Amino acid sequence: MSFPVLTVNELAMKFGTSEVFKNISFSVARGETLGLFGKSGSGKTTIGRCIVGLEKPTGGKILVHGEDILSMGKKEFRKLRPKIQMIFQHPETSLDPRMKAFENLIEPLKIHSGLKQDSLLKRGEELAELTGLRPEHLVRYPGHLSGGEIQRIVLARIMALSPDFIVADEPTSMLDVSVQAQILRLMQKLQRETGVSYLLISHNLEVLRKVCHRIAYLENGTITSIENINRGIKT
Amino acid sequence: MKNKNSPFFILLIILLTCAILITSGCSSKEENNAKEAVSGMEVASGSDAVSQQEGDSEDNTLVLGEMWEIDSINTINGDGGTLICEKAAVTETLVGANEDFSLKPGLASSWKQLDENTWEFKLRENVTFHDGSEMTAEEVKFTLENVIKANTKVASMLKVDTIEAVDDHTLKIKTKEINPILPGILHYPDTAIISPSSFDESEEFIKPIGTGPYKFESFDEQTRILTVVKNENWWGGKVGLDKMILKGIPDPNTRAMAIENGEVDFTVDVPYSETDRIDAIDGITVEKYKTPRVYKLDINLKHEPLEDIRVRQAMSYAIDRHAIAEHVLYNVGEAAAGPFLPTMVWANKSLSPYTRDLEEADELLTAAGWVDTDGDGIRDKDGKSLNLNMMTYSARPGLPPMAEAMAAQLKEAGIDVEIEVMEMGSIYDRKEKGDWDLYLAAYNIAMVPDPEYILTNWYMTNGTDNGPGYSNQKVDTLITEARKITDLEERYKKFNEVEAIVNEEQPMIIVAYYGCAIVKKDHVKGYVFDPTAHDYRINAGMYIEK
Amino acid sequence: MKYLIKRAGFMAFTVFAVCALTFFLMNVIPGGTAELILKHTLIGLEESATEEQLSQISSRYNLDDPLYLQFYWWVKEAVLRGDIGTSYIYNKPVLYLLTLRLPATVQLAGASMAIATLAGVSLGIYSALQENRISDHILRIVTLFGVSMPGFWIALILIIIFSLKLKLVQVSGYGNLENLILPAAALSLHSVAAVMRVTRTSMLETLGQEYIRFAKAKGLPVWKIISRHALKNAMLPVVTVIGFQMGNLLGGAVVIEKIFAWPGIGSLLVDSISARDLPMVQGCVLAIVTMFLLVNFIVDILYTHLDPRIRYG
Amino acid sequence: MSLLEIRGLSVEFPAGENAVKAVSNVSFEVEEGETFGLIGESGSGKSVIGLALLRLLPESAVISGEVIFQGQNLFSLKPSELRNIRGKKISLMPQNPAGALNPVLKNGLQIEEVFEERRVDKKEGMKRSLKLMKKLFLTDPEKLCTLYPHQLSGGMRQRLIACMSLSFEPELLIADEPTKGLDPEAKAGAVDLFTKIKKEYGKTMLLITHDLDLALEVCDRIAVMYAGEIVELNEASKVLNTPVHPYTKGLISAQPRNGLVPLRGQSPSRIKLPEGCFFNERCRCSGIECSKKHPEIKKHKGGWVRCHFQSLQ
Amino acid sequence: MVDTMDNAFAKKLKKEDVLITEVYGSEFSKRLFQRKDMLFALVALLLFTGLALFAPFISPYDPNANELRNKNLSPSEDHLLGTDYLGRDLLSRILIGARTSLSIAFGVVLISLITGTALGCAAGYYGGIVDEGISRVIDVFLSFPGVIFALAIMGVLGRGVFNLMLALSIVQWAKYARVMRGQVLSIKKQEFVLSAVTSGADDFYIIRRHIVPNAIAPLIVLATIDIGHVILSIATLSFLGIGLPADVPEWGAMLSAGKEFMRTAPYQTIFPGLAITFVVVIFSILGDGMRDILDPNHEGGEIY
Repeated sequence: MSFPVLTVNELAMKFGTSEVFKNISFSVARGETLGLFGKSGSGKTTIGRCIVGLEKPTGGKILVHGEDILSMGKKEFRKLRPKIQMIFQHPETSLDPRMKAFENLIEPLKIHSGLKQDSLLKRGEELAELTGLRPEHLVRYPGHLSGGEIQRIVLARIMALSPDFIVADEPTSMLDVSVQAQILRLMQKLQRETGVSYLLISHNLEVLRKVCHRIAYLENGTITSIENINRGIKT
Repeated sequence: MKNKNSPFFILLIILLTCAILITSGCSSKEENNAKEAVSGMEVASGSDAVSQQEGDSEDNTLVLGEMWEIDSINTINGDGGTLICEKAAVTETLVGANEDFSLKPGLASSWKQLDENTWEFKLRENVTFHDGSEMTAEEVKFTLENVIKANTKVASMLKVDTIEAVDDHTLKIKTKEINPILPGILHYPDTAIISPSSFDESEEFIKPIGTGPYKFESFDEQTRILTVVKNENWWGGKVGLDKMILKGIPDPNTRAMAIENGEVDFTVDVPYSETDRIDAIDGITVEKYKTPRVYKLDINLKHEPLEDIRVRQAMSYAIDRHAIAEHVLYNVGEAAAGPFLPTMVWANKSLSPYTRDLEEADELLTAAGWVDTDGDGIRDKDGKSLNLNMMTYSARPGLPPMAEAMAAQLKEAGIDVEIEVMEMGSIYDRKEKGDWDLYLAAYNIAMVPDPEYILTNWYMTNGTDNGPGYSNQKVDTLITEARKITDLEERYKKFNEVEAIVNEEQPMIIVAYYGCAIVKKDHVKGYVFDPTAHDYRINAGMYIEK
Repeated sequence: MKYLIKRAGFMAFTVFAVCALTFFLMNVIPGGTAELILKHTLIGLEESATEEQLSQISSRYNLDDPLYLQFYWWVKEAVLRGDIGTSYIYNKPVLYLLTLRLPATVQLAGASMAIATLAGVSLGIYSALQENRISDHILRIVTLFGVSMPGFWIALILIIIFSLKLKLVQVSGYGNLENLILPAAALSLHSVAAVMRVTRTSMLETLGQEYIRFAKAKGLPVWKIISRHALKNAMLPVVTVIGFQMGNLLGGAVVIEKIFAWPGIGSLLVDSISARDLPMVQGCVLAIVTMFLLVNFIVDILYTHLDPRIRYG
Repeated sequence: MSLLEIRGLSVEFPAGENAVKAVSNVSFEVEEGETFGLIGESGSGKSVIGLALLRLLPESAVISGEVIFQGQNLFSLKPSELRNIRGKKISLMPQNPAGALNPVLKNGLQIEEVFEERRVDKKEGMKRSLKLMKKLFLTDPEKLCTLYPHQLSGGMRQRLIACMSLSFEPELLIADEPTKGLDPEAKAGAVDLFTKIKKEYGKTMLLITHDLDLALEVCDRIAVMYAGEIVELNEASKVLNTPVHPYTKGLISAQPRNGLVPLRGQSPSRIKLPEGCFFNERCRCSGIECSKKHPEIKKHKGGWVRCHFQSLQ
Repeated sequence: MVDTMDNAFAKKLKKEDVLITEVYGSEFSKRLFQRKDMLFALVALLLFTGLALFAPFISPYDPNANELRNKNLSPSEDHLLGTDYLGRDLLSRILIGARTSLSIAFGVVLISLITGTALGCAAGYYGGIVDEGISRVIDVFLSFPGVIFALAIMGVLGRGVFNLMLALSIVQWAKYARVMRGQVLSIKKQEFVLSAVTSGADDFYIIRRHIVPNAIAPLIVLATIDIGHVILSIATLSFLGIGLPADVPEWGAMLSAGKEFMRTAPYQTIFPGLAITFVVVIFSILGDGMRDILDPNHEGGEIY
């Protein structure tokens, strides 16, 4: 196995006196999908948020390419941010409702690349194509898009940053079965094409078994076992 | 549990809260009454006052709509002196005044000046206080000494050194310096005589016990209703009313509506514009009088264009005093000439008000170099427009509209005036800084029935009310000379001369005499207007005849 | 309990801050305090004061001391002895004057609040149930114009109609219920409309909820659905609005008290401000803010009663 | 005769100048004692049917067609008659248990009120309910009654609602998306719950769900809905194991355990429905006919299918 | 940016899907035209603003020129709305007064909107001590009845248009700040903000691009309705004698000055009173309409 993209070491989180989780350790290799299974309220989402830096754990280490993001300075971390991205559970709030889909899509490009308008448009279209979006979707406001369409835009938007690692927090639990399949397949396709790694958080074991290389089981605030699904790691 | 889940439970709670609030209001009222009772005050409880109010169908009770809030009944510190003496007729002063402001005996039957600094007052005999005790020189001395202690204004005017009770009915007053107007000051309501029993043991003022035609009965501090009843044993003879209830109604509109609605029998100063309409109502009469107060416009002489006497005269010609008196004051007041009412004995009767003359104003302004060169309707000189500001305040309702009217009239003469209606504090501040041009105010001109006080304060260099900063050697000399003259004729002559000079020089423009509109029900009989009173005076002869 | 303590502490802080604000605000007002005290007490509004009189007043009320010291003393006296000063103008303890005036304002505001609540809530419910029918439209248009008219204008019109034309009530006065009717009606008008609108909206919103549908599916009759299921839920935002209306009522009371010569705190405050009677202003502000905070505190407690989902510590 | 017969039911919601066609021309029958499943993805119009039956849709909805329940057309009943049916003969188990319980009323009261209108003694009724609650895996039901809905877990709330809906042993129970908004554990519990309900009561049930597992587990017959109309109707095992309609096939193979094969595209706009088959654009085996002519529903192998090519399947 | 983007896609859209843009494109204006009351209010507002703007040209008389002999006249051919207590033409004064009233109201609302938004945003976004500090200030300002506060501030500042604006703004801003804070608190937790954070956007970018645009709608509604409230507050302050200088034609001051003549010359209060009422009504309707348009989830009108 190649050098892990992400390593989580003895991560712990406390709110006041109650422990949400502790002793969370795992690592994800390039091009790998690690499933994180747990019941609702088991702290899976919080782990995901800690990894992308939206919350600060109370203990442990998170290493991205071997660097501890928790001990980084604000500026340094901001540089690293594009590399670790997150897909959220609720599509209805995942895009800025006051910006058209396309603006949402190219926002990260605007922040990070000094691209001119023309090239922005071009790159945006490329990304839209990559995620199977049609122009009619791009000129609408998120309020007029379906959950599946929004998750596609979210994926396109994330891919704009060419991330190494994506935390997907129940990305399909709010979607219909047929759409769920679409999105999961799209994620797999993107993984094949770019070699991105996923941490797929879900309470649906069937889904995890279908798409993950390994599954970590979260119980009572700690990882009890990591199961290898016999799929081999594609690079 | 059932109950709590009921939706009407919410309404119940809300109502309950409101009810608690209301009852708490009531209960605290009771508490107050209890408190008042403890402190020994004879104050009617709220409900008593109400029943009195309802019971005013008693034939000979007058309900009076007073123009100020009734806050205090303390006569010696100046808070309630005017009210208790003039409007409630509970107390009386040593000296009285006639309609022409000459003095007449009051509680003192006569007085004379023994030497430059000594006065002797003979007191009226057989005058008793409402508590039954007789008024002697001791009580008078007690009153005056207390007033001097508590009331700096009166003290500074009286300039008293010592007071001595020579015998029961003779009082000797020594002043620190010569003070020819001393008897006049003793006409001032704040010097009204009260019995020492008005105070409690700890020398706190509790209630006014005077000698007047009406006795203090109660004052409800909460509803602020003052009730006085007939003094059967008044030295002056028969008293017309059995009872008088005084309610403070500070808003002129409300006063008008109250008398129209029959809630009060007598009130003053309804909005001037309403006087004619109310007079036309059956059963209500409006009488308009002049009172010793003038509307005057101070001019800041330190301000360059206003230094010029011609500009000031032009302004005076531009102002249409008669139109203002008729249309702004609705004839509650009159166009003014000098600072004194023509009816006053000492007034310079040869003066007459400036009449509007825009040509004269134009000539004077042109002569002074102010011409409208740029055609914007405002005169200018050396590239500067004739822009002035005019400060005034709204405590007296006639002032703001008068200012607006004058501004428009001055504009016709090519003078631009911006009006600023301000708080007293701000006006004071601006005057301190000298950052003003014109100041319209209403001034009392007979605080003391003598011209010296006003002329000194207004026109002498550094006089306390010399707002314009006027300084004229001749005026100063005349006033200083007149002060020492005890012969009234001679005194007044000097003062007339001063009036003539300032009328010519117009350091302040006297616009109009203040008026007073007495509004009363026709069944109120026997009312006599007293021009020497501050607002109005209730006389003992008033009665009700339905 | 913990919540209550926190809440009380916060209220104390707010009261303190408001007092401090008032104190320093009043002291930056141009014009000498001493001069104005003199004008309002001894020498008369239009006369000038002498230097001697000014310095006498200044030393009597410690006006020459630095502001922070003056404030410190005020706070110290207030906290230690419950003495919030003596009015310059009335020459009496502020607390005493407040106890004289407070009941009037409490009565006025309380009555107005009662009217606003009763009328507002019932009209709001009626309007919601008649949604988009003629009576609903009329009610909403009437209240819209009602809120859009300046309060004092309404008050004057009410006086003209009810006192002068119909001769139903007295123009001014204080003491009995009859006198309370017009001022309370005039004062509450804006609040009635506000409460009505919130009730209507909230009622409509509640009626669209799933549990109302379920109640219908249970076969409950309409009146029960409304009285049991809708009303209590719809009341939640209304209760908050009623609390806030207290602020409007207290503010509006200033004007209404002036017009009706109602001896309350509002008119006292206005007079005290222009007379620069600082201790009196402080006292009035203290009373008004405390009243406002207390009412909102009660509203909060009420809210927790109404909504079992909220439980404070 | 069947217990419930729906003939040509259409529901439209006006939206500006257009109308959203939520349900178009749906007909099916529910036999006495059977559990009938309506399945479909979100927005397929299945829940609207459930609400339309009991006339619980908002007033703006335009409904046509007939619903015959025990020989009565529910759409022509007077409100009072309808109330007698609601809750008593037909009861609705609403989706979203969190929203269906009034948050400010205690659970006990909400159960109690079911009896209020039925002239059943409350104590008697409560006893029955308590028994029922115990049967439906609720421990300590007495205590539950004194709590507020927010103090219960999702699964408990759902059981509580089930309990309310069943208290009267209605002829027909409509369960609207019973698993929506539940956490995974509670979802698993729902299968047990419904199996139990079915077993214990054996009454007729109309189960509206998007959960294929639940439908397979509980239902006798299933109708699959797509874009507001029924595309396939047959015995449950047949529909889910040997589907005929391409949409049903796609739906099943999109399940993770069946290979996670995505259906391409998405449901058509409901304002402007396509001329031909609604599923045409997404269909893997559409022909020329499919884009031109809207297919009628036809009998096929003991069930019904709405496809031009059903004979080819 | 958005326009070029739309244009770029418009070309492709023609082939693909014209219908959709037609349906979703002109949402705002469509909703606007669906509401007749809103249209009426807009037209009335335009009318009022137009009158205010062109007041100096269309008013028949100099609003400050008085002719004492013609005081307190009822409406006539010469003076369409009559004259006031100094014989000034009421129509001219109401027209010029519209400028004063409207511009003060706009000014106040703008100042408090900007201040409130900025402070509310800072409090909600940064939380912690910043929030604690700002929130306490907001609470203090809100626990003070507005009119009384304005009264005190006007006492400090003295009369004048600018001072009045300042005083009312000081009273108003806290309301906006509180609403803004609440909005920001809920928005900053939403996923699209979080994803902007994970994209590496800085605070200023997030506030500017995401927080403010999404939080501002209720504030705009509040501001619209508030314009009417401010006009009412001005009238109240004028009534208490501390509004504007007496000769500045302003509706509240006119109404207040005319109250003395309510019975002898009622038109002096009727016309300014109606002017105030109408403008307040207009802004209430507008605000309510805005609420519906900006927030389609909010069902039904609240006002009128």
